[in-house]
Amino acid sequence: MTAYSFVDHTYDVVVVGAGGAGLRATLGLAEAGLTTACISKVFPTRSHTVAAQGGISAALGNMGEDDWRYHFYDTIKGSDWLGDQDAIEFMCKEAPAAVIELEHYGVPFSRTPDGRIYQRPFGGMTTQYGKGIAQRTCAAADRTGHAMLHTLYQQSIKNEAEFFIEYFAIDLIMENGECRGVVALNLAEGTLHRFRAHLVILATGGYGRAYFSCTSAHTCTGDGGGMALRAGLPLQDMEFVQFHPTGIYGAGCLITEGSTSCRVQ
Amino acid sequence: MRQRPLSPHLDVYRFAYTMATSILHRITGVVLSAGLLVLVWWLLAAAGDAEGYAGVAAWLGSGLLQLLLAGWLVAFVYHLCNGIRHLAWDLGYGLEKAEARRSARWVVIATVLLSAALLYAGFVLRGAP
Amino acid sequence: MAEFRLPENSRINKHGKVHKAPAGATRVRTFKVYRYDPHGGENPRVDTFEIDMDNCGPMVLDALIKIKNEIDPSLTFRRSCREGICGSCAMNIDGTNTLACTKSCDEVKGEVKIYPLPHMPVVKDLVPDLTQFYAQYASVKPWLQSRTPAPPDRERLQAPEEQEKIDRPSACILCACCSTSCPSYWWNGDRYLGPAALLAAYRWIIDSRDEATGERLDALEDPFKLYRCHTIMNCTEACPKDLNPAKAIAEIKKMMVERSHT
Amino acid sequence: MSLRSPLGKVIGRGAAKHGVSHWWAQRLSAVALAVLGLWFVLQVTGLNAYDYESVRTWIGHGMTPVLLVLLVATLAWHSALGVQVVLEDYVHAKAIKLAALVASIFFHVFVAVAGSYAVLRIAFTTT
Amino acid sequence: MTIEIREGRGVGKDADHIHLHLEHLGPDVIKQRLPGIAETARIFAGVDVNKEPIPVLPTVHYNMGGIPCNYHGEVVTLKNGDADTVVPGLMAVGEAACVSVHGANRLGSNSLLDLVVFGREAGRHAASIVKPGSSHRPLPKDAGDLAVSRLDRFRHANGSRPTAEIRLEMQKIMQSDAAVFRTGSSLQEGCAKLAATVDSFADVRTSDRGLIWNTDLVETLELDNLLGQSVATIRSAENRKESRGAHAREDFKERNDAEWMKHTLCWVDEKGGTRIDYRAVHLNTLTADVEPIPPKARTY
Repeated sequence: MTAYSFVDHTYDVVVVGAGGAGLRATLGLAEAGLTTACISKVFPTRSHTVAAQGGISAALGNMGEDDWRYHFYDTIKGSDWLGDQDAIEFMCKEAPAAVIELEHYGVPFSRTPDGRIYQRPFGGMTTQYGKGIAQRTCAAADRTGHAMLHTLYQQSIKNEAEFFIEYFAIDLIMENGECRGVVALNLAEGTLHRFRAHLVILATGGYGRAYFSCTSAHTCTGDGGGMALRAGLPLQDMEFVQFHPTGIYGAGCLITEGSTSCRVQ
Repeated sequence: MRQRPLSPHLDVYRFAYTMATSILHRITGVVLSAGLLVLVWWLLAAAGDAEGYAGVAAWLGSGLLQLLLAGWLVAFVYHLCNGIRHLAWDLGYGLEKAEARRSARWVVIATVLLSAALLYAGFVLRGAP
Repeated sequence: MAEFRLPENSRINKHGKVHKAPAGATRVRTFKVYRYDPHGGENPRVDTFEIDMDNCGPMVLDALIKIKNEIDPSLTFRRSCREGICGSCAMNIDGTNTLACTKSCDEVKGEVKIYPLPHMPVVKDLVPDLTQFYAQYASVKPWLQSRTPAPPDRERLQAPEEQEKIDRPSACILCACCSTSCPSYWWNGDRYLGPAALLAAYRWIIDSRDEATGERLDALEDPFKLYRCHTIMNCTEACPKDLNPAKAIAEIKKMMVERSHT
Repeated sequence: MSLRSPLGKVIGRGAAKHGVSHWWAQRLSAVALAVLGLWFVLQVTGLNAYDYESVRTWIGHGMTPVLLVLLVATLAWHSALGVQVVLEDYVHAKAIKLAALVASIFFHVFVAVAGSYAVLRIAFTTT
Repeated sequence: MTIEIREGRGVGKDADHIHLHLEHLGPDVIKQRLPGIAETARIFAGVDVNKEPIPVLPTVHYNMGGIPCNYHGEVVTLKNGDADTVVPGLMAVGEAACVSVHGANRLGSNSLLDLVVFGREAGRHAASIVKPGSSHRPLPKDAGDLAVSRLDRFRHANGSRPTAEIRLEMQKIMQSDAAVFRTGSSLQEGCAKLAATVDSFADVRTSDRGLIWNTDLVETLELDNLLGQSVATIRSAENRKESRGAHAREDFKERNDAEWMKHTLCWVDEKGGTRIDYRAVHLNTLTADVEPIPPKARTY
């Protein structure tokens, strides 16, 4: 083999990916006082979360009756009973606190006249177990993902999380079925880095680019899934891919009304 | 590691109206600062004796200096017009893209008209100082 | 002196490689692309690519991807969302800074000239080093600062009119088109914070939830950090999101005067 | 490549906590000059003759010397502020920059004093 | 739509998309009711909707599948018959993970929630199991060597097929054979075609030999990741003989809870070989705060 040498690092936790999930995890870890490295192949605010326009659901009840149990029901129904109900319960119950925390972090949510977070109806979101229409989706204009991602990045720098930006994670370091770290390539310098950690958190996003037409960013190449497969781990429920019927040929932008440019809902 | 090159800037950037008016504001400002010396020299000459003043006046009346004086006049008018635009900006007015482009044109038009009038008054009607 | 000319190692060799259009191409456009290979010892050059637009998407980014996929896989540029929201593909196209993914080739007359963002250290081809730009952003403490604890179980309240004030300024995508279009930033980028960082500072200064306005103004009151802005307006001209950093900076300067002179 | 942290470099030595006074002074002097400058240009271009006697008569007449002293002083002030910014923008070599800034201040003080002296001398020697 | 395209009634050079006609509506209706569509079509398709049709096709929007996790974000795998066995040292969150809150189909505006809730929980859980600054065992001597050999192989890959060509082939196969409406025959055909594409990846060619910002190399590494997931997707789809959520089989139009209310687990080896097993759906709730929702027939 040609002479490659590693630059070695040791952290309590390494997060791979700096989208909404990766940044939220990084932030929590930094706040908890763990030494944390967040590795990302793009600058954090360029992650695909930035393109999410619709909003974020949480049964806050700011715009009328709501309850996280209704949200729980809707999500299970939407999942066509393939969703794990314990996880769904957890998500829906935690949602209001998680969203309010985002507001406390500074997300510029749209507001109701009395100053609360504005919520709008969204397909599949109901009250009273399917009887009424819920206004459950919190939005920051039509760029909720952008607002969230930028805010999470801002909080991460506030908490002095350590970023390795424009580092491409190549593979997990596995030892007897246990994950010990990750190997990454520093794009700007062309150097190889070996991160040793107690925990590696994969937050690498989807793999929409497996298809010819997708709304995903060019960078949505499922790098975490690829690393997991090579580590001998299975992937779950891969047959379930959500499609939008009308994307523009070659561009992947959606034709949906109310849009002024490329819309993702 | 090898020193990274610097990407091209002045050579490749397209001059917009607003950028051109801004650079011109700076150039006219520096030109006017230099003109300050001539103004003071002229005043000092006038404060001295008639003979000395005649020398300075003759020099100011020479072709090159007349041209420079006309230039200073235009520079002053431009700096004044664009300066008023800047003061409006400082008060928070006219900073939208379209407004700034429009006001750039108005500054140029105003400069041409006002300079022409002053040049006519100062140079054509009465001749040189 | 500020260097108005490019340093020796940065002067461009205009005679780069020429890639001709395939035979039978009907709608040919010429793309002139800045190239720099960090491995060789050579100066940057400009390569010429002729593209058949009949087999190419409408945006400049589509053309770049086509070149990378079909002609020269070593062509290097950043790209991600391809819909103008992530800010990756900021570059200088046809003399102005913009996003390659939302700049239509039809908007450009004649040859399409593509350079990296101006007056930045080039890592490779169209990829500039933005480290300093990001540090400038971080230096304005772009996060909510308040001493009053947030209510434990609900959001901080904010009137819709107050939210409206931060709505546009918070839409910045950190593409760096504005800062790298600014001549003042070219000459004093090491000390002037630049329009993007100042817009971020403004976004928090006017956020009704933030309680650090005074400290924020204090931190900006500096002949270089803030006052290198001479209202050249290139930033506002360049912003691909139609934001107005020049106005934001003017507002900051107004607040400075209001608190000390009027 | 520098090993200094990028953020450290940007924060530098912190904020100088001034700049607003400079900015304010430049605007104040600009407003004054918009009036005084225009007055001066109209006066000069409107003079009937530029010979020794006519010029001295004009300078020494009525409020003219007061306005001229104000003009020269304000011009020097405004110019000093402007030239300072230009030097700061373009001159980066430490020693040259310092020398240029000092020279500019001396030059402008000289201009203000000399110009005012000339006007006052004329005003006090003509009747 | 997919059926139309698959059955050869598509348009374009590769007959791989269809036309959405709006011309019959007339300029007034379009201007009044569909200005956004008109603008999107003009900008991204170069089409004037008053005169021409918009070329459209089904477009991937979200991947419900991913790395199997429990609700703390810990990666789980099937080991000794237990499909909830935690993989030590590894967690996953976001779209990369499959905590399975979206199941067979995701509700709009639940994806951002997924990111935040499980990102937050992952941080919290990690903090509960890792002591700050606790000591590390040394890495195995050969740690990272496999990664480097893979990188080196792609960096010097000198085959006959450029990365972009293989990628496009994979994308077209997935688009035509693993899109919205699926049948056994299309999926089997897709599996076979994709296997050939995966084989041809051994013959990949890269052009950039440098290490600094080598996107040719990075795109090849990314393609490797995509290929594995494409195989997993189409194989899992072929395997699931029912229709559920976003997985719609023409040949098995009904949901079949008796047999298929279970998660697919799919392993893919380096050569594209697959192994499939299952993990039970958690029909229990976490606490007594809410009752589990028993399956109901699908209504639209």
